[in-house]
Amino acid sequence: MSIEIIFFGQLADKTGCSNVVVDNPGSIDALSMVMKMQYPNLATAKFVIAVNNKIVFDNEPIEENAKLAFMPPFSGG
Amino acid sequence: MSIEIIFFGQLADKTGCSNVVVDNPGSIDALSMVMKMQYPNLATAKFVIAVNNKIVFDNEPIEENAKLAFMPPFSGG
Amino acid sequence: MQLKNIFQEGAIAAHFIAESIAKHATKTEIGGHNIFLGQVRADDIDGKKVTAIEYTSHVDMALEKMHEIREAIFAKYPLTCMHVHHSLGVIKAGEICLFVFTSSKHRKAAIDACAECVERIKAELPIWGKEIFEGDGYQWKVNN
Amino acid sequence: MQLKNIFQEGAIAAHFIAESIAKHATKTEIGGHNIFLGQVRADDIDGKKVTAIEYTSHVDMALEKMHEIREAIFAKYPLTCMHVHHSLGVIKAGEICLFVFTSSKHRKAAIDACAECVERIKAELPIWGKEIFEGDGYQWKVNN
Repeated sequence: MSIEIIFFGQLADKTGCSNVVVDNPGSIDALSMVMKMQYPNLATAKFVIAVNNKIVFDNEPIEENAKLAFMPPFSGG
Repeated sequence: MSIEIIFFGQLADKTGCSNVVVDNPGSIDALSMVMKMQYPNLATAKFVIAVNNKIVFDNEPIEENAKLAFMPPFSGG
Repeated sequence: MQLKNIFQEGAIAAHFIAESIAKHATKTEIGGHNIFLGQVRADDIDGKKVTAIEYTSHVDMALEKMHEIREAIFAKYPLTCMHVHHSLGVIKAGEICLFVFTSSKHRKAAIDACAECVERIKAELPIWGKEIFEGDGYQWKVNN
Repeated sequence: MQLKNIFQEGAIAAHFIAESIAKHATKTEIGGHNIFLGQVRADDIDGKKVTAIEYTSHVDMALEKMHEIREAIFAKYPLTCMHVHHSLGVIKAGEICLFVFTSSKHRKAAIDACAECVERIKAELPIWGKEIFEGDGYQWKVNN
């Protein structure tokens, strides 16, 4: 199963793309590792990951069809 | 010397006039007493007195040409 | 000393507020504005409905006091500007009678200064509101 | 669930704010409105001047979060209403990019709810501002 990941704000600058499709690595920690290997600039970036519009705080498993978002610190307003 | 006193807000309802000219009784306490005698409804009213646009907190003497104002609690805004 | 006049006869119009906001577009050092608007409530008092408030003031004393409040607030907060407008005369329920507008580089100063200014206006300016009932009668407004 | 949209393309116009205010004239149970406006600052950063901020958002997530914030604020404060508008796209220095508008019977609820809402919007909504420099270049905005 492949999943789609969207990079927001300065993370898209760092990855050079706003979204990418990868094989589901099964968990948040595994995904984070895979992405940092694929995009070395992410290794030093601050970000949180949201699954289906909710920020994840733990190493959750990633379900099929999950909507993944990598988000840098917010700066609205 | 006579002085002029202006009654604001509900105090004008209580005195039945918005201003009055009286002989200067010499001090704030004396003026307050004279006014309460002249307008008995003032005796139970809450008010402060301003001399030349400043609220007085003590029994000051009243100077010639002083501008006296009797003011009920403020309710602007 | 020329004191800034805060009083206007009648209600404060929404387009007047819009014009005040628009004037600040050239002040590009501003990052946040805070606005407080007082609106006349159609309170129900023992079955009588308030249809309007008639405001009167000891005007020259109020302007002197407002000047003092302005100086104190500018001394306390890093504001870019502050504007205050208060109605006199009969203001109908639903109309705006008070407009306080503060601006600053960072939001906190504008927000805190506006709230403090509103409290001081209500507590310290010699202004009186007469709540006029539907049909007949009135009572004098009391600030809380 | 139909979520309220808070986003609009481009700056928030002063006349839009005026229309929002005017719409509340029929709500005669309101005694106080509080408005916060965020304005784009022409900051000087190491000699480079910010001419605009380009806002992007994770829109559907932001709307869900805003709904949650709205529910929490209505549960906490006795508000009559609350309106939030945030710009997306390029907003020039001096233009308004955020409009938060709260109303209540007594002023304190509107004032406190507005300040809290602004803080939560800045901290919790997935929105990003890209500060565009005069001539060339940009940097990503950081909220304080």
